Amino acid sequence: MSNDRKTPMLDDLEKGKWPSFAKEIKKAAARSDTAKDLLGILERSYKDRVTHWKHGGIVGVLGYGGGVIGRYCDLPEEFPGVAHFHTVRVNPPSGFFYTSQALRDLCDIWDKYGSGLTNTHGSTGDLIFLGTQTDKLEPIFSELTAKGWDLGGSGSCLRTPSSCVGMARCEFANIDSMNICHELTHEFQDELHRPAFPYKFKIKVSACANDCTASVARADLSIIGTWRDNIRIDQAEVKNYAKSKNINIQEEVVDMCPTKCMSWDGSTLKINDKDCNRCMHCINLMPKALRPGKEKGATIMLGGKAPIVTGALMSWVIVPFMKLEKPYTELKELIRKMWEWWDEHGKNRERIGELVDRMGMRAFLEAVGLPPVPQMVKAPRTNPYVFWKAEEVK
Amino acid sequence: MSNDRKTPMLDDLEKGKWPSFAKEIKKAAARSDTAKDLLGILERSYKDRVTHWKHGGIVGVLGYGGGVIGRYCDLPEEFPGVAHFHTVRVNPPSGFFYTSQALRDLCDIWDKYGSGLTNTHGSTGDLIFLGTQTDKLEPIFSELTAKGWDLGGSGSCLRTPSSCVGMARCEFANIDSMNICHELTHEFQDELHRPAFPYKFKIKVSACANDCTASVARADLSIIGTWRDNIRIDQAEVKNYAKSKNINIQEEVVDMCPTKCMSWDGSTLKINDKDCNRCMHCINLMPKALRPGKEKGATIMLGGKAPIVTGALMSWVIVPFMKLEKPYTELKELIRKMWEWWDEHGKNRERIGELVDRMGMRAFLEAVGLPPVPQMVKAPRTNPYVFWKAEEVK
Amino acid sequence: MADKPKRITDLGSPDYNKFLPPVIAKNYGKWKYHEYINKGVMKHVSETGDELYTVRVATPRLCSTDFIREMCEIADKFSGGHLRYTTRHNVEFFPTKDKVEPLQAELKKRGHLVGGIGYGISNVVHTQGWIHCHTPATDASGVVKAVMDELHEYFTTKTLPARVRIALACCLNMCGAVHCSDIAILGIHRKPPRVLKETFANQCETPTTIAACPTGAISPDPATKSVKIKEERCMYCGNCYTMCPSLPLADATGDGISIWVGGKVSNARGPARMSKLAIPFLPNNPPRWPEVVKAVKHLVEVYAANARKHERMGEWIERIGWERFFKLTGLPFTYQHIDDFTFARESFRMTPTFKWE
Amino acid sequence: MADKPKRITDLGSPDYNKFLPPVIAKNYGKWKYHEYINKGVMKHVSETGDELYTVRVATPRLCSTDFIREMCEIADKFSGGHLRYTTRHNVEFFPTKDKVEPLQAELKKRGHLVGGIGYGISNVVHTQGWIHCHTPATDASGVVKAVMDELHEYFTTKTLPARVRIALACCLNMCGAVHCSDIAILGIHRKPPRVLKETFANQCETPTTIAACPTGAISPDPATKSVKIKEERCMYCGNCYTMCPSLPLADATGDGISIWVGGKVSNARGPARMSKLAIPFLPNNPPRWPEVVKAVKHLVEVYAANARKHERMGEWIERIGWERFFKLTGLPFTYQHIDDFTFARESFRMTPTFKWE
Ligand code: SRM
Ligand code: SRM
Ligand code: SRM
Ligand code: SRM
Ligand code: SF4
Ligand code: SF4
Ligand code: SF4
Ligand code: SF4
Ligand code: SF4
Ligand code: SF4
Ligand code: SF4
Ligand code: SF4
Repeated sequence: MSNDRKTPMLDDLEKGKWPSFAKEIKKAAARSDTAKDLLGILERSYKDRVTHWKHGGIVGVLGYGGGVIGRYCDLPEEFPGVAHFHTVRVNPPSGFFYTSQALRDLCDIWDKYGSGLTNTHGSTGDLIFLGTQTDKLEPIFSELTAKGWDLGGSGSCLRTPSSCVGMARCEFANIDSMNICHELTHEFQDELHRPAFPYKFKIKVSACANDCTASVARADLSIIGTWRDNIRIDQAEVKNYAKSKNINIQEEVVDMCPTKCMSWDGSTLKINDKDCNRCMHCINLMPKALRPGKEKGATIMLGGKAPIVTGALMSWVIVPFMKLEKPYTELKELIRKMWEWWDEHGKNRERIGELVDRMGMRAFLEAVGLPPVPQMVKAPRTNPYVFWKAEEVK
Repeated sequence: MSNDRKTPMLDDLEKGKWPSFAKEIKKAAARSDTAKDLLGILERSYKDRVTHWKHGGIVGVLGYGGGVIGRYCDLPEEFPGVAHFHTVRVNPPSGFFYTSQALRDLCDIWDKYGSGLTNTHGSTGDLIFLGTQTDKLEPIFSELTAKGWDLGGSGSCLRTPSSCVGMARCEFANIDSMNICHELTHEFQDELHRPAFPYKFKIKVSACANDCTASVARADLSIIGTWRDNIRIDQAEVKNYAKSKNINIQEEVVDMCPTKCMSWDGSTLKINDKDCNRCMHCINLMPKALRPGKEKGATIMLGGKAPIVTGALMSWVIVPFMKLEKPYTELKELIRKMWEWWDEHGKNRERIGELVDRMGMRAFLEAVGLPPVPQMVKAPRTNPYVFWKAEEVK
Repeated sequence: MADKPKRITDLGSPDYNKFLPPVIAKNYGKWKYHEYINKGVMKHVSETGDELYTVRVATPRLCSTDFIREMCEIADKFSGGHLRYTTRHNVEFFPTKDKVEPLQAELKKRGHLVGGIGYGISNVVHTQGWIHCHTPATDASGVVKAVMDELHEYFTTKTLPARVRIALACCLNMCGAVHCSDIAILGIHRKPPRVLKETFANQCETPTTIAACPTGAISPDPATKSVKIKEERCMYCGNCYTMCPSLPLADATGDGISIWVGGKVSNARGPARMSKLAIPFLPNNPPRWPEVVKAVKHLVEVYAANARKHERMGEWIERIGWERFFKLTGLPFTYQHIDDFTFARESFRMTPTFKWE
Repeated sequence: MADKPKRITDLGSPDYNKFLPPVIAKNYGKWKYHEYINKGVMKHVSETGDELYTVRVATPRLCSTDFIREMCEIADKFSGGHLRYTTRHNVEFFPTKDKVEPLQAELKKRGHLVGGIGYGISNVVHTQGWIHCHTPATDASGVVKAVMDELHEYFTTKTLPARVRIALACCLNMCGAVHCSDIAILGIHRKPPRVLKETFANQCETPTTIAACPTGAISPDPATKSVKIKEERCMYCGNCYTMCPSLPLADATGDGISIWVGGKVSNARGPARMSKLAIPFLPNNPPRWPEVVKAVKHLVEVYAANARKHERMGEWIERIGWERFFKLTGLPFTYQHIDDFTFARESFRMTPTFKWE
């Protein structure tokens, strides 16, 4: 308990079963004035019920346009420790796998130069060092790189891509999401560290339609693993599930299949794969008996984002099926082409999804050389305002 | 065959099983130069593949602002008979019931003053006298009124309301659609004959959700019959249907119920009316066994229209249930209130549905004194741009 | 002047009760159930036990007074002088039971089509076309005649999985529920309006003309006291021409017909819904529009071969998926099928779950 | 300067292979199926027959280096020094079978919560709030702590019909999938920005500020070299403040929390979908936000009592109808629930088919 700060409300939040962020700040406050003043200014916000942080200025490390979020408090005299309270974004390993050694390296650096507080991890997927001062940024950067770490993205750049655990542990994985994430991060380091886009661009890779990175909602480019052929059925294992008490195959699997393409006669499970849309439900419920097909690839989707300015978007199908094999050349080429078109036409702070919405799907598809296919729409247009190119109208 | 007109293409359209409009024009052409020149100018359009009609000027009868559509052809010298080719809209009886005497009266008037061609009926629901000249309008009007007929609406007015056959012949009818249509037509004759609205306003009355006047797509105000209580089941008749070969109750009725609120064990049909949304399907298939409930009324919906300018609309629920008993005072008051609001805020040629879309449902509901209810939405908003009135924010 | 008869106005619609057949007047609101006798005849039975027979006949909607007088003649002979029109322009007679057969025979003898009841194709709701309107991109009556000459058996004898409502509108004003039909035939322009500078000033007002454009393609052109049109923003809707005669856009080769499918107005089994684009363009080829007839017939046949009983076209397509609709019909999926107006994104597929075909 | 070590940049993410536990490195891409041992432990079995145990632990996401070092200590003792973080900020250890029990016991002894697997409530994805951001309308960590102190049993022991993903965002920027969550806690402002005329000129550019507004509520005010705001068009989204520090809108009484329900990201049983408004406003009442906690708990309990197995919240509500959701939860349906932004009409009910409640 920092002696000189009365924080009754934050103290109350140390109680209760759920792990306490208040306790975490106090642990750090024992060794960092920055953390101590964070405690103080946060208590003040709890009292005032408004934030005491001001707009972040432009801070960063040499040669990078991003990776650091500048932050200044509006009561620097009263809380000098958080006059500066910048955050440093560290690009994590794909799938967020660490060794204790690696984490200790990072902690050592951060205890040395910062508040000792982190976000593990940020919503985009960076490991965030929460709270340091401008002059510490260069030393932090050099010690990080010396240990093989680098900064993530911020500003109008490719942000830190993230992936689901995929083939490292999940039997549902149709693509090597961790490797794809790693490859793309390394292929586009320049676009990540030197912001040059109209606005931010986020990539998330989920190896099946369960979408464990929430990519359809939180990424401009959503890469979702899928398969072209049939679901692999182990009828013996299906029978085991039937015998086990804890699943009613008819009601919980067959009846909940969204395309009604399954049938079960008590001994054999049939799937009419032509009608299956690979929603993952039956496979989720009977992983021993059902597995995705073997002809694997990814559905590529574009445009997911938060509401500002024209309303939230969920990514749209632009490529129903793309084979993804190292080094993913076709995917990288597609990404470059879409960036080129977005650079050329995007207004300042206009996400790529908003640009497609403004200029129309046709303009995008023609620019990146993708054909219009029914999988791109829930249904064809109901609106009769149809454009024709002059040369199409003989 | 009018001798001086070569109409090979229209002649071809006299062949074939379907009743031929070309034959009809020729029948009229035998007695009317107007009809003869219509034949000629239509053949010209078939050759040129463009229309030969120009914008309609303002034509009408004394004291009415509508009821007549002015029409002039663009080749008056070549086809003098259709230099003027106005149409007169006659307001039909509710449900389009006629006696041969009544129709003969109308034919006599029309043979005397017009082309002898009619549309029985126009899409809004008028009986249309197709093709006369300006100087004939007054005589037509006086002979019509002498026989008890009146003009329908055109321009920015209440257009001719129309209704389904309803209680006259249909066992599904929950409201007296024909009487409601008749009452509203007579209540609002001034609004019908003297256009004073921002734009046109159409009313269609269907006595159940089968919507046999297509009101949800073609009327600003859609009045749809419904019921509050339970579907009446005659289990004996249900059994008869089961015994008859031509219906599979499980597959065609129970399995196709959109809310899955029916069950059938081979002898008794159960409906969980709490979950029924009165879609009419089961009643449609077993009219002897199932009948709408007894506590009848109407769902009032607003906004249906064609695409110009901001895209087609289908009417929205604004009153889930309104009891409709003669003389329908509550309905008339609601209509007056919405017109008042529309008059005050509507731009020129802005339909009421487009105004609600522009100003927001709240502005409309508050103006006409209707409460917000969940039945008005498919789902609450996903968009976070929520307005608050200053007084709501203490 | 005093002796001139006082001018009667505001009569409104005549009282329908005067026109009701006695059996209807007696059983108004008491009907209990109906049965289809065949595709052109149905029986309604009242709570009182009374029966009402209805025989339905197709009309071309554009009818001469001769046609109407013939209907009156038949009504006098078989229907007590009573008849009505349906909301899809068919005539209905109300013969007593004994007169049902003779009435059908008489109608057939005179070349009329008895039908339109139950699961088939009833009359095609349509509009004025080249017969009476100034903004059409195609004819109405001619296309309907050509299509129904091909499909009339679905009116008279052949049944389909469910009702197939076909409607036609000759321009985007869509006079009639074209935007909510199983199959919609829609006239379209494909060339921007030509600006007739010389007549613009006295025929049109610049502000209302500019305001008419849904995509803001029109801007003032003070030099010529008229307007100019940004062609890449014009989608030929014709609304500026509706407001301003000096912006004609009808064009013999540009104009034609688009086909839309899957709409419906009824709420049985699921809510009313709008028609969706199936075929962006077919040429105007009077007098028989062979391409249009072939396309509509093909759509009806693919539907008939694949839909389940009671499944309207839109319900069938939603079950099998639009991917499969384009596969089964062999129709190409083009840029035009993808919406690009205000709500385009609401129609985009925001899920990786779809069928390969 | 020559001896300064060459500056290393553009390293990107370290190679994940260095961090994989041996059993994972060996069975990478060969996993066959998984089984849940309990709500905090699961087993994956590979085609080779190898087994991988995973024990998951909750973290407050805002963690001191002390906390991380503790995790490292536990990893060394029970997980071969290996651990990973999940996409919802939980830690996962990979004990050998024999160490599964002792690891759980150790974690519990240290006061950590083992759970978050299967059908329950995992960690709450959340954002910076008053801890680090300049545009929040509420705190993030505090609300999450208060809510999960109430609902932690659904993380550790209690199961629900399906996964309930709860997320929080402290403003409409929605840093995290708040717009697609079973239950979303969203900070909202309710008062328009105040225009600080004196600092506007040097802090902000008028054109970008004006362009920031989704409803065009901002117009130039040359007189004061700043801008003016049409209050009736402002819906307090805060985007102008993001662009211009002289337009603050945070307000102690105006700000608060809205609750949204029924969104999901997965496509199982049906497509991903967005969260819909359930409760327009609850007050900011630190430190424990009792009204918010009560509301979220109530929603979870009504869902638990009514949904079928595997039905996510959105799927349950769509089955019973939003009418019944408001009835069952007792939540009032207000003007705020009805959309009034660009696509409002797409959310209106265009069918007379609905439930009375
Ligand atoms: C740190 C983080 C929240 C967290 O606590 O985890 C964050 C924090 C901020 N976000 Fe974010 N966003 C974070 C993930 C997201 C996500 C989710 C994701 O990336 O998976 C989204 C939704 C997806 C998207 O990008 O649309 C998100 C949508 C936004 C937006 C809205 C963008 C839009 O087009 O609507 C803004 C506003 C802006 O960019 O001006 C924003 C802006 C910001 C700013 C920079 C504040 C601002 O207005 O300048 C925040 C800095 C807070 C601070 O002081 O630390 N942040 N932001 C997340 C990044 C950490 C990381 O690098 O790992
Ligand atoms: C005669 C009729 C078509 C027919 O052959 O049956 C018709 C004919 C015309 N309609 Fe219509 N409409 C007719 C029913 C409809 C319907 C359907 C309905 O009423 O059930 C609609 C769709 C519903 C709606 O109103 O939105 C309809 C939507 C339009 C529109 C589009 C309005 C909009 O807001 O999008 C226009 C354009 C306009 O008003 O400027 C229009 C305009 C016209 C004009 C006046 C042409 C014009 O641009 O000025 C047409 C006159 C053609 C002529 O020379 O006779 N007509 N019009 C129908 C009226 C006959 C009657 O009184 O019974
Ligand atoms: C006579 C008419 C009403 C009128 O006032 O004129 C009428 C009369 C009947 N309709 Fe209708 N409908 C009539 C236009 C409509 C329309 C409007 C339209 O087409 O523009 C619709 C909406 C169409 C749509 O959904 O797009 C319509 C959708 C229905 C339905 C719902 C069908 C479905 O499954 O979706 C039924 C129920 C049924 O088919 O069993 C229905 C059932 C009936 C019944 C059986 C009701 C009854 O018990 O009397 C009537 C006779 C059978 C029949 O097959 O026509 N009627 N019916 C109209 C005849 C039009 C025609 O000549 O073909
Ligand atoms: C570890 C993690 C991936 C990662 O790379 O970190 C993960 C791992 C698994 N998920 Fe997930 N999911 C993870 C985030 C997600 C997310 C993303 C999110 O929540 O932001 C989603 C989308 C949530 C949504 O729909 O809003 C997600 C939706 C699913 C689903 C679909 C559930 C459904 O019925 O809709 C399954 C299938 C299942 O439940 O059987 C699933 C199944 C699984 C399985 C069983 C896959 C497997 O066989 O290994 C994994 C462990 C079980 C479990 O209960 O967590 N996982 N999963 C993430 C753990 C988060 C946490 O700590 O709780
Ligand atoms: S997205 Fe699919 S493959 Fe990836 S972790 Fe989740 S369930 Fe496994
Ligand atoms: S993956 Fe989904 S759609 Fe395919 S069979 Fe399984 S439950 Fe049905
Ligand atoms: S709308 Fe309903 S009540 Fe009216 S005629 Fe059609 S089926 Fe009968
Ligand atoms: S009316 Fe429709 S929703 Fe109600 S029970 Fe019959 S089929 Fe089901
Ligand atoms: S659809 Fe267009 S062209 Fe046809 S009658 Fe209506 S307004 Fe005229
Ligand atoms: S035709 Fe339609 S889109 Fe083209 S300029 Fe005229 S109003 Fe605008
Ligand atoms: S949601 Fe808003 S307030 Fe919260 S961290 Fe993101 S930008 Fe800042
Ligand atoms: S808070 Fe949002 S709506 Fe209000 S003025 Fe600023 S940008 Fe516009």
